[in-house]
Amino acid sequence: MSSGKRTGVFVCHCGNNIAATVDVVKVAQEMAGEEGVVCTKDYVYMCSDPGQKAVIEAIKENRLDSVVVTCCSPNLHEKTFRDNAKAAGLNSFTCEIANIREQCSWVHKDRGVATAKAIKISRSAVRRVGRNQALEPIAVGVTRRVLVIGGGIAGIQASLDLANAGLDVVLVEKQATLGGHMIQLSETFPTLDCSQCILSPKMVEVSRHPKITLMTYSEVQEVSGYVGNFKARILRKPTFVDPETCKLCDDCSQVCPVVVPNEYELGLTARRAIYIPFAQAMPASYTLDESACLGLNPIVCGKCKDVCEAGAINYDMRPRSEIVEVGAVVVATGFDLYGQDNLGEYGHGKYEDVLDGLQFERLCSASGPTKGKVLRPSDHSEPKDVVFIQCAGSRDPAQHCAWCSKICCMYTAKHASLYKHHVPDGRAWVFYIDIRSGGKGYEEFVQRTMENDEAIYLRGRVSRLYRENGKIRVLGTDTLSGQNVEIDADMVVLALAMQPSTGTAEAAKVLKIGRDKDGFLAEAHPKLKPVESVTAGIFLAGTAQGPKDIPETVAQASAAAAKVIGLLSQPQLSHAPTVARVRKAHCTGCEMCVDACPYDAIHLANGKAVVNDVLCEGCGACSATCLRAAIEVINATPLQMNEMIEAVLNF
Amino acid sequence: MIDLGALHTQVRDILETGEVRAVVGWRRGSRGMLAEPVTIATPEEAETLVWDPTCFHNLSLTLVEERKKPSWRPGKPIAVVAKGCDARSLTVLMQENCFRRDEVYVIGVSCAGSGVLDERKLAQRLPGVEPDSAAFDGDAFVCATAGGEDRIPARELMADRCLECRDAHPKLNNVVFGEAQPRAFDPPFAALARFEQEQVGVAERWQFWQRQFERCIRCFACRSVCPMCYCEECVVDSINMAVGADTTAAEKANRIRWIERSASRADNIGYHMTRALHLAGRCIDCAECERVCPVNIPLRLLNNKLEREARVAFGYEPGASIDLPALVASFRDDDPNHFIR
Amino acid sequence: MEAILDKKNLNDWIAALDGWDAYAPALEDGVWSYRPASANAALAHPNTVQPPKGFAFPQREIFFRFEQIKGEAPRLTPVQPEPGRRVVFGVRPCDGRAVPRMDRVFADHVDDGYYRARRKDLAYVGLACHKPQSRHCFCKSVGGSPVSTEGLDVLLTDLGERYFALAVTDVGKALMQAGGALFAKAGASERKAVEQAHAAAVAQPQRGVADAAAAPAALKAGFDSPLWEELAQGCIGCGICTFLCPTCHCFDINDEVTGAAPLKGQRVRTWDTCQFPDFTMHSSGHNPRDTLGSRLRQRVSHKFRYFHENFGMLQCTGCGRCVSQCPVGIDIVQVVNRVAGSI
Amino acid sequence: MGDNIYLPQLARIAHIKEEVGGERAIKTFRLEFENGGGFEHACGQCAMLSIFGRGESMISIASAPHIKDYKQFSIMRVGRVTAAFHELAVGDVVGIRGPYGNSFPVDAWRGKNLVFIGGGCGLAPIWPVIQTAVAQRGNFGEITVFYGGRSPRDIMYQAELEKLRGAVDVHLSVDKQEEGWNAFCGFVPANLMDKEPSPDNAIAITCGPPIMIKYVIENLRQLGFKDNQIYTTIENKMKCGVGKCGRCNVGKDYVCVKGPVYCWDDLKGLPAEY
Amino acid sequence: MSAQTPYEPKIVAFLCKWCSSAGSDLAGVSRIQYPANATPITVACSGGVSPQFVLSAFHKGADGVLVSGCHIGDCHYMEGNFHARRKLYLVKELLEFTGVEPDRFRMSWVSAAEGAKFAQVVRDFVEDLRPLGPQDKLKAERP
Ligand SMILES: Cc1cc2nc3c(=O)[nH]c(=O)nc-3n(C[C@H](O)[C@H](O)[C@H](O)COP(=O)(O)OP(=O)(O)OC[C@H]3O[C@@H](n4cnc5c(N)ncnc54)[C@H](O)[C@@H]3O)c2cc1C
Ligand SMILES: Cc1cc2nc3c(=O)[nH]c(=O)nc-3n(C[C@H](O)[C@H](O)[C@H](O)COP(=O)(O)OP(=O)(O)OC[C@H]3O[C@@H](n4cnc5c(N)ncnc54)[C@H](O)[C@@H]3O)c2cc1C
Ligand code: SF4
Ligand code: SF4
Ligand code: SF4
Ligand code: SF4
Ligand code: SF4
Ligand code: SF4
Repeated sequence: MSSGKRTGVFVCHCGNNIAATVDVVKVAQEMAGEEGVVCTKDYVYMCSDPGQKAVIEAIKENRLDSVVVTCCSPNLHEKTFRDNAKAAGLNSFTCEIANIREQCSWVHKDRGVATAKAIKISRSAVRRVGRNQALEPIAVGVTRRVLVIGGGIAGIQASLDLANAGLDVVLVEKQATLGGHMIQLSETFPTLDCSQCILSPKMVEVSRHPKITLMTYSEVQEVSGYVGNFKARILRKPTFVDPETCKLCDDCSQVCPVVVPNEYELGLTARRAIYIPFAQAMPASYTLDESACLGLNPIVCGKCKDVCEAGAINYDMRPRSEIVEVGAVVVATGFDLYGQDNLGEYGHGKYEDVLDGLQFERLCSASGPTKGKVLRPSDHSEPKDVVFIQCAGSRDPAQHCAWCSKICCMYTAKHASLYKHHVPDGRAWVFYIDIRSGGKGYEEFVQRTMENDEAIYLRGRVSRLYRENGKIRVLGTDTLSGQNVEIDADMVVLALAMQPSTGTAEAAKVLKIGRDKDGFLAEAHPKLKPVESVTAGIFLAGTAQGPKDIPETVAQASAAAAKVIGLLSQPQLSHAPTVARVRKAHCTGCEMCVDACPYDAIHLANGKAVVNDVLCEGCGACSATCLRAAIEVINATPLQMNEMIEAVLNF
Repeated sequence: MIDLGALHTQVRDILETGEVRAVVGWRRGSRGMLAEPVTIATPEEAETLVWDPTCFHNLSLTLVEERKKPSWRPGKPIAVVAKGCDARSLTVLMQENCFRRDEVYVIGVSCAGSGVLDERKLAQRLPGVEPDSAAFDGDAFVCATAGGEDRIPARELMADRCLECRDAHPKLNNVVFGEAQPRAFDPPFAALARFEQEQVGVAERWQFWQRQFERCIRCFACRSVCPMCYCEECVVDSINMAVGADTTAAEKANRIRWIERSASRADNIGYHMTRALHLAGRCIDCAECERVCPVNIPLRLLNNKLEREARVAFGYEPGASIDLPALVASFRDDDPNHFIR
Repeated sequence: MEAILDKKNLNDWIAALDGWDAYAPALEDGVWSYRPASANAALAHPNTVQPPKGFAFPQREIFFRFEQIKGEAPRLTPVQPEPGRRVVFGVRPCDGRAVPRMDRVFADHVDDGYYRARRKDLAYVGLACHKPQSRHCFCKSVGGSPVSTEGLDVLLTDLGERYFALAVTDVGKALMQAGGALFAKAGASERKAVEQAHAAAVAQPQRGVADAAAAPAALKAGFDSPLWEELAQGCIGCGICTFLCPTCHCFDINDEVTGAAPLKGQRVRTWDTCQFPDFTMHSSGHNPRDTLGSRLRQRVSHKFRYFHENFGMLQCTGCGRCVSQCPVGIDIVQVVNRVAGSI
Repeated sequence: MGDNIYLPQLARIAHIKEEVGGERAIKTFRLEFENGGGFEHACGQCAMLSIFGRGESMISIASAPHIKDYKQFSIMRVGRVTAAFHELAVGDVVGIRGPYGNSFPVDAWRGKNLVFIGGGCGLAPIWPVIQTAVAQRGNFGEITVFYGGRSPRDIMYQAELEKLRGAVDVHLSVDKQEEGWNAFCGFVPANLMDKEPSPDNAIAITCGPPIMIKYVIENLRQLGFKDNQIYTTIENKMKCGVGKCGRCNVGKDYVCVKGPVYCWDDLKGLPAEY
Repeated sequence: MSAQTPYEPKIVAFLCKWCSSAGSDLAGVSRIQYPANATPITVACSGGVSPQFVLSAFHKGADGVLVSGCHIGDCHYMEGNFHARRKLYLVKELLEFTGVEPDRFRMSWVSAAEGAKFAQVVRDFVEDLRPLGPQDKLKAERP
C-alpha cells in the first residue's frame, strides 16, 4: 500500500552470477510496477565503481528517498551500498539489499522459477524499504574511568593494563588486601616460581599507581546505567585503622585477646581480631575484624587502641558509600574451592589430615604456618605417605560439579613434586581419572613429576577414606591393573573442584549479568566474545568466568583490558539505532517484554515500558512477546513484516 | 457451604471502616435466577450480595473494567469476591501489573466441593422449566421452580470447568469464606482428553473445528468477557482503539489488519488462534468465553490444550504465583526441542 | 387460502417446491440454526439462536471487487447476490414481525439493492407459538402475538398431527399451491381448532414491557437518567444482543485487500453493533458514546423510541434473544420498565 | 451500476494544493469525474471518497455548486483513508459517491446578513456557502467571515481569503501570538466577541472542532442571535452515507441524511451524541 | 497458473540473520541446489518471529512456514532461539490440535556453517508438503 516513498530499485547482474539464472530485466520491470517505485535499473556489476556512480546519479535524478539493491548477500555489500546511498545524500538506513544471488541464482537452475523467486525477494525488500525510517546512530557519551571488581591476579592485571593505558581505574576488593588466591600459592606450575615473588610487586604497583584508586574491604552494592555511563555505589567497610598512620608495629595484635582462625592460612593458623592478613598485604595496614572484636560499641575491651602509639586506631569509623561513575566494568571476582564438607566419601572435611589444595600450598610456603616444612596438621609429624586425589568434586554431574576444573591435574603434579622436594623419602600417591596437561611445558612438567620425582600415579577413583590408627586409610582402585588399592596415608590432599566464588554470584546479581548453568559468569558469545558479558560495557576476567590457571587468567584480564581500552578510546560510543520503540497508547505495562529482553534494556516507568536505546540490540524478542503489539523494532516493525509476508505470497 | 451472613458482615465492615472503597460482588440479576456482577460502595448494599451456583461470572473482569474507568484511582483498595478460578485470574492480572496486590482486597469464597452450574445443562435437565433460584446443597443443586424443589446431583449440572477445577479454594485472598474441601470429580483436562480420544486424526479434527469456526458470528463476547483480554486495542479490532494524544495519523493509517472483521472462516480462525496463543499461560480456565458464546463454540478446548501443553512441556501453571514471569516471556533450557530439525 | 398439511407430508411439500431452496431449523452442536432443509426436516424447534435476518442481510456481503494496476485507473466489478429463490421454514411470529421492519430500514430514503435483491426472492413460512419459547418472550407487550402473521408468507399452526396452513401473501399462496394434493382443504372443525389454539396461545401468560405505547415518550424523558449507567454495570460490551436481534441492522464497510501488485481486493459489508466502543469513535479518539450506559441507551432507545419516531412502530418484536443470550443477563424489558418507571 | 448505492464513480485528481502542513496537514484536492460521470450538489453536502484498498471517508464538498467542472475537497490527514489521500498525486484516480446529506438553505437567506465562523478544517464545509454568497453578492447583506487556526501556518485557503476582502469582511485569528501576525490573536469565539457582529437580520453559520462550536454558539446567543438564526454542521462517524449503517445515528436522525447541516433550533433537541 | 503445472508448495521462510540466513548464503556459495519453493525473509533473530507472523503467512496462503535460527546456545542474542522455541512450539501444537497438518509448520536450527543442512531442510520440507496439497484451511477466502 502507498507509503509515499520514492524508491529506486537497482538490479545487479553480477556478471553472469545472477543474470545467467535470473531474468534481471524482468525483475526490474516487475519492480517498476510496485507502489512507490519511481525508477529501476539493471547493471552488470552494481558494486563496481560505475555501478555505484549510476546509483548515485539515479538517486539524484529521480529525487529518490530510498533504495533497494537486489544483488548478493547483504553480508557482502550492504555496507557498500548504504555508504553509497549516503554519498548520494540519502540516509543509509533507507537502503535495503535483496539477496538474489546466494539465496536464489546460485541455488536454482530453472530460469523461470529462479526469476519468480527473485521477484518475490525483491518485492519484499521494496515493501520493507517503503516503511524504513531514516535513522542516525545513537551517540553515547563515555566516562573514561573503569571499575574493576576483584583484586586477585585477574583484577590486578586488568587494572594495571588499564591504568597504564591512561584510564582511571577504581579497583574494588572485598577482602582487606589485594592478592586473591594467587597470593596464597607457594610456587606455581610449570616453572615453580614463587607466587609471592611475582605477585607482590604487582600489588605494590597497583597501590602506588596514580591512576588507580584502590578500595579494599569494599563491596559494589549497586550498579545502574549503561555502557559508557555506569554509576556504581560502593560500600566501604570500616577497618578501624587508618592505613596512612599505621606503622605495622604489630603491638595491637599482641594485646588482642581474641583468637580466630586465619582465613589467609585457611584455618591452619589463628589470628587476632585486629590483624594483618599477611606481611606483604596491600594496603599495608592492620584491620580490625568487627565481627570478632569483643565490642566496639560500647567499647568492651579497647586494649588495641591503648597500645597503638601511632594513634592509628579509630573506633568511630563507620561504613560509608561512595558513588563512582565509570564507563566500563571488569568483573574479576574469582573462584572458591568446592567445599570439602560436600564430599561425604572423603570424610566431609572432618579429618584434620585431609587437606585441600590451597591448604597444602600454605604448608609448602616458606611464609606459611609451618615455615615451609610439610608437616601434618594433627601431630606436626612429617607425612611419609601422602595421597593426592584429583577430580575431587569435578566431573561428577550426578553428585557434584559437572565440569572439569582444568587446573587440578597441574597443581596436583606440582604438589606431588613439591612434596617430594620437601620429603624425598616420602611416597606421593596420585589418584587420577585422566591427566589433562594441555599447555606450554605442562605435559613435560607432569612427566617430570612422574619420572624424576617418582610420584606414583594410579588411574582410578578413591571409593572411601576413613581414619584408623592415626592414619587415613584410603580405599581405591587402580583401573589400569584392575586391582583394589588400600593405602594407609599420613596425609590426603584433595584437588577440590574450582567453583565460582560467592562474590561472583553477588557481583552477577548487582550487575544483572548472566551466569551459566554452573554459576560462572556467562560470556556474550562462547567463541567470539569470550571476555564480554551480555551487557555492553561489562567485561569478564579470570576464574569468575570459568576454571583457569594464572597465565590464562592474566591473558584474559589483559584481553578484557584491551576491550575496555578500545571501547573507551572513542570520544563517543555509537549504537545501532534500530532499537525497540514502545507504542505508549498500547502498552499496558505487563512487563512481558521486560522479562523477554536478554539485555535488560526495558524497564517500566509510569506503568509503561521504556526502552533504553543504548542497551537494546534490536533482537525483537520483546516485540514477538508483546501480545498487544505495543513494542516494535524500528525498521523491522510488524507492519513491515506483514507487508513482506504479503509480498512473498503475492497476497 | 459458606456463611453468607458472615460475608455480608465482612463486606459491611470493610466498607464502613473505609478499608476498601468499593466491593465487587454478585447480586440477584434482572434476568430470572441469574446472579449479575455489581459494584457496591456503601455498607447498606452489603446485604444485596449473593453467593450461589449462578455466580458464574468471573468478577476479575468487573475489576478490570473498573480500572479502565477514568474514575479509577490508585490508592485505597477495591474488594472483590472471588471463587477459586477468579482468584487465579486475579493472580495473573497482578502478575501482569494490571493491579498491585495492595490495590485489591480479595474476599475468597470457596466453591467447596461444588461449583457453579451450567445454564445449558440446566436447560437440558429441566427442559422448558426455568427455576427461580438455585442453591448449593452438598453434592447437589437445589433448584426452586414453580412446581416445587428439584434436587439435582451437582455433577449433572455443574459447569465442565468446575468438574475439572484445578483449585476451588481461592489461594490468593485477604479473607476467605468456606472450607477447602477435597474434590472427587474429574481430573484436569478430562474433557480435552475425551475430545482427543474422539477426534484422533488431523482430518477429523479439522472437520470438527471447521464447523465450529464457521459458526462464529464474531460478536466478540468471548473476548469481552475474558479478564485477560484487557488490551487497549485488540489485534482483531478493525480500527485504532488505543488513540493517545501522541498517536500520529501515520500510526492510525498504518494499523495492521492481521485479520479482517468479516465473519468468514479463515478470519474467524485467525482470531481464535491468535486469541488462544495470547491466552497461553494466562488463561486460568474460568471458561467464561465458552459459557457466553451464543453459538456454542467449545473455546475451552483451545485454551485447555495450550494450558496443558504449558504444564506438560514447560512445567508452567498459570495463576500459580504473582511473581512468575509470563509463560511466553520465559524459557527453560530443556524446553522441548524434538520438533526442531 | 387455508389448508391442512399432514405433518408427515411436510418434507414432500418442501421437495415439491421446485425452484426454491428451502431452509429449516436444525440442531447442530447444541445450537438451533437455519440450515438447508434436510430430507426429514421437522419443525420441532424452540426459537433459533440466530434469527433468520441473515437471509436478506447476511453478515458478510461483498459489494464489489476492485483491481488497480499501478498508474492506471481502478477497475470496479460489482458483485450481485447470487440469484435464487429461498424459503425459510419455521420462522416464529416474532421473527416474522422483524421482516417488515428490516424492509423499512433498507428501503428508506434510498433503496439498498443488495437487501432488495435477496429479499424479493425470499419467502418465510412461519410457525405459530403455542406457548412462549422461553420465559424471556414478550412479543405481546410490544404489539405482537404468538400467532402473528406479520412479515410471513405462510403461517403454520401445529394441530398435533397436522399443520393448519394459512397463506398470508400471494407468494405464500403459490408456495402452498406448489404442494398440490399434499394439502387438504381445511374444514370448519380445523378452523375451530386453529382458533382455539390461537386463543390459547394468546392467553398464555407472558411478562412484558409495562406500557409499550408510552415507551417512546418515557425513554425520551429518561434520556439523562442515571439509571442507564447503573443498568449497564455488568454489560461487557459484546455484540450478542445486537447480532442476534432480528431487527438490528447496523453495519460496517471495509476494504479487504488480497493483493498489492496489482492492488486487488473487495469492499465488504459486515454486521456491526452500537455496543462496540469503536462503533462511533472518531479518528481523534473522541467517542460520542463512550460509556456502556450510553451504548445501552442507544440500543434500547433505537428499538423503543427512535424507530418509533421515524416509522411509527416499535422495532423490538419481543423475541427475547437479547435477554436470554446476554452473558450478564441484561434484560431489555426490565431496562425499559425501570427507565420508564423512573420518570 | 446506477442502482448500486454503494458503488462509487471514478474521479481523477486534477489538482492538489497543500493548505496546511504539520502532523494534521490539510490538502485540497480537485476531482474531475471520469467516464462522463458526475452529480450536482448543494452547499453543505458531502461525498464519500474512496481509495480502494484503504476505505472510504465522508468529506464535505468544498467547492460551490455552480462550479460544474470539478468538485473540490479539503482533507485533513488523520487516519487510514485521509493519510492515503495525502500520498496521492495529480492524475491518480479515486472513488466518489454522493452527494449526501442536506444542505444550507442558502436561498432562504436572501437579503440577510451572513456571519461565518470557522476554525481549523471547518472552513471547508462552509466554503461553498461563502462562494455562493459572494457569487450572488447582491442577494445578501453584509457578509462577515471569522476564521482562525492554531498558528499562521494553520490558516487554510489563505490566498482565497485575501481575495475575498472587499466583498466580504474577513477577520482572521491565531491562537497564539507569533511574529508577523497583525490580526487578532486568541481563540475564534474571542475574536467573535471582540467584533460583536449584530444579530439583526443575520444568519450565523459555524463549523469547526466541537469544542469551538460549543463556545461559538454560546457567544452568538449572548450577542442576541436566536436559535433559529444559528446553523452548524456535525460530523459523526459515517460508513454508508445513506441512512442505514447506523453509525451517525443521533436520536432519530441519521446525520448523513438529516444532517450534517443543522439549525441550532433543531439540533438542541437531539441527544448531544456528536 | 495453468491446470497442468504440478503443485508447488509456497513456503515462507523466516531466517535469522546470524545463522540460518548466513547458512543459506553458504549453500549459495557452495552452489548446493535446492527447490525454489521457500522464499526467505531475514529477521534479526528467530526470537523475534512472532506467532502472529506464522499465522499471518498461513492466512495469506502459505502452504508451509519455516522458522530457522541458530542452534541452542549459539544465539547471537543469547536467548532468542529459546524464546522462539517455546512460543512456536505452542503454535505448532495449536495447529495440529485444530486439524492443520503439523507438517506445514517447521522449525530448524541451521548454523552459518550448515549450508548443506539448510538445503536439506528446504528439500525435506518441500517433499513433506507436496503430498499435503495446497493449504486452504487457514487461507483467507477472498474469491
Ligand atoms: C590449590 C591451587 C593451586 C594452584 N596453583 C597454580 C599454579 O601453580 N599455577 C597457576 O597458574 N595457577 C594455579 N592455580 C590457579 C590460580 O590460583 C588461579 O588461576 C588464580 O588465582 C585466579 O585468579 P583470579 O583473580 O581469577 O581469582 P581469585 O584469586 O579468586 O581472586 C578473586 C578476588 O576477588 C575478590 N572478590 C570476590 N568477590 C568479590 C566481590 N563481590 N567484590 C569485590 N571483590 C571480590 C576476592 O576476594 C579475591 O581477592 C592454583 C589454584 C589452586 C586452587
Ligand atoms: C459530514 C462530514 C463531513 C466531513 N468533512 C470533512 C472534510 O471536509 N475534511 C476532512 O478532512 N474531514 C472531514 N470529515 C471527517 C472525515 O470523515 C474523517 O476525518 C475521516 O473519515 C477519517 O478517516 P480515516 O480513514 O482517515 O481515519 P481512521 O481513523 O483511520 O478511520 C477510522 C474510521 O472511522 C471513521 N471516522 C473516524 N472519524 C470520523 C469522523 N470525524 N467523521 C466521520 N467518520 C469518521 C471513518 O469512517 C473510518 O472508517 C467529515 C466527516 C463528516 C461526517
Ligand atoms: S509486553 Fe507490551 S504491553 Fe507488556 S509492558 Fe511490554 S510493551 Fe507494554
Ligand atoms: S529488541 Fe531485543 S534488546 Fe531491544 S528491547 Fe527488545 S528484547 Fe531487548
Ligand atoms: S462468543 Fe462465540 S460467536 Fe462470539 S466471537 Fe466468540 S466464538 Fe465467535
Ligand atoms: S485476543 Fe489478544 S490482543 Fe485481543 S484482547 Fe485478547 S489478549 Fe488482547
Ligand atoms: S447487553 Fe449483554 S449482550 Fe449486549 S453488549 Fe452488554 S453484555 Fe453483551
Ligand atoms: S431487542 Fe431483543 S427482544 Fe427485541 S427483537 Fe431485538 S433481540 Fe428480540
